[in-house]
Amino acid sequence: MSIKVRYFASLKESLGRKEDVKAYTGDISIRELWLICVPEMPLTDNILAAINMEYADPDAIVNDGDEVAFFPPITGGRT
Amino acid sequence: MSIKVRYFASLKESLGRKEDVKAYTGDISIRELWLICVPEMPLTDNILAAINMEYADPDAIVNDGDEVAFFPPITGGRT
Amino acid sequence: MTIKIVEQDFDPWQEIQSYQNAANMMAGQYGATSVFVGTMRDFNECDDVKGMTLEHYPGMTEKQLGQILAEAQQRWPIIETLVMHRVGVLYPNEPIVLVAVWTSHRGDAFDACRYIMEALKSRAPFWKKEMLTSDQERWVLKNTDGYKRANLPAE
Amino acid sequence: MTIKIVEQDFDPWQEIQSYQNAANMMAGQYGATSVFVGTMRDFNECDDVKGMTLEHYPGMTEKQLGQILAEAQQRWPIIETLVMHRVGVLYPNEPIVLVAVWTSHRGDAFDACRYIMEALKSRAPFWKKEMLTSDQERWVLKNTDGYKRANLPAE
Repeated sequence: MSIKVRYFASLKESLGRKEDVKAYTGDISIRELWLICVPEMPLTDNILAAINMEYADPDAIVNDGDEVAFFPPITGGRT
Repeated sequence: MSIKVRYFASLKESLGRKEDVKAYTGDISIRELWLICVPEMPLTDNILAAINMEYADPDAIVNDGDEVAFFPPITGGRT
Repeated sequence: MTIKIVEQDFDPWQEIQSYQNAANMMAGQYGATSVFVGTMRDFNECDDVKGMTLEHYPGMTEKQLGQILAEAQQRWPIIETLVMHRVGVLYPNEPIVLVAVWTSHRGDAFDACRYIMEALKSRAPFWKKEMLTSDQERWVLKNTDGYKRANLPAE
Repeated sequence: MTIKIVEQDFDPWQEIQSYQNAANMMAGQYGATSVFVGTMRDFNECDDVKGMTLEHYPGMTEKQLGQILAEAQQRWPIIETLVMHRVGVLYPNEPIVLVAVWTSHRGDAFDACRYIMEALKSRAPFWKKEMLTSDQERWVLKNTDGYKRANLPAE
């Protein structure tokens, strides 16, 4: 199967794409998935991650069929 | 001149009147004014006083022309 | 900064809408609005309440509320404030009090709105008399502390 | 308990009015309503802002907001909650976010409304991009702490 990786906001703009789909080749961490998808950029503290729409640590494990998202700090609400 | 004394809410109902007007015969305290106006009832902590629409202690001095008010604890707003 | 003592039922949301659309609001300047509305419930202290009379001390009410709003404006950078309070005969589900505060930042709006509401309850001369469904009448004896969590069925 | 993500400008006061008039509100049961509305200002960090694009993560937004409201309902005796948040292109003076909480007692309403608002800002996946009057665009980098008093002109 596969893992869907989504990018949002300024990260999406920097990368020039909104998603990647990676073939599942065994459990990997968020950090490892980032390395595969975005090798040109380090995974800094300024990039948040979610697995299946729940916030996840870089060490969290991604399973087959999961939706992973990477995005910058959120800025909703007002003032 | 004179001092106007006003009563509100349950106190007004207990007394059966909404105001008294007393001839001014020199400075007196709120406590003394109460004694003159409502000799039948003690001035308990449950009765608040105001002079010219500002909260006042029982020892505050009432001057000629002042409007004094006595009333029970306030219950405005909601919940 | 506006204080209204009203004798008729009012729609708090419409009042805020009108007030906000008024010219003095400086469109584009405020970023945060905090509102509190207190509404009459149909029960209190376990008895059914079918109506309420709100008495006040005309003149002193406005004076005390004016002082409260002036204090709030000194403590927080407030752009606008609207305070409304009903008097007269009220029925369940009718609004009793409205406090609305417009500021630039949300912390100030929340803090100032709550401050005004608590100060109103402790200093503005209003008195409530409840009419029960049994047709008995009774004066409400005291207010609660709005910073403590309410665990009692009492007001 | 309702969460709405909306792409068009909305009138927060009319939304509250409609929601409150809806049957599920249990007229006569609630005594306190606390509301926060965040509105777009026409300046931020000293630059003039003429518009803003709000991006979000559809699905995760609703999931996170749902969890926040569930937490609030566990902590406070909440009767009803309405949360609305704009996405898409916004202009100054348009509302961005609305949080409304109906409870029996005012302390609960204030506390729950503020909790939801702060949790929303720290957990709901929204991102703002400002369009300046100079036609430059920039992403807003981070949110402020709503419990601290704001002394800076920055957001």
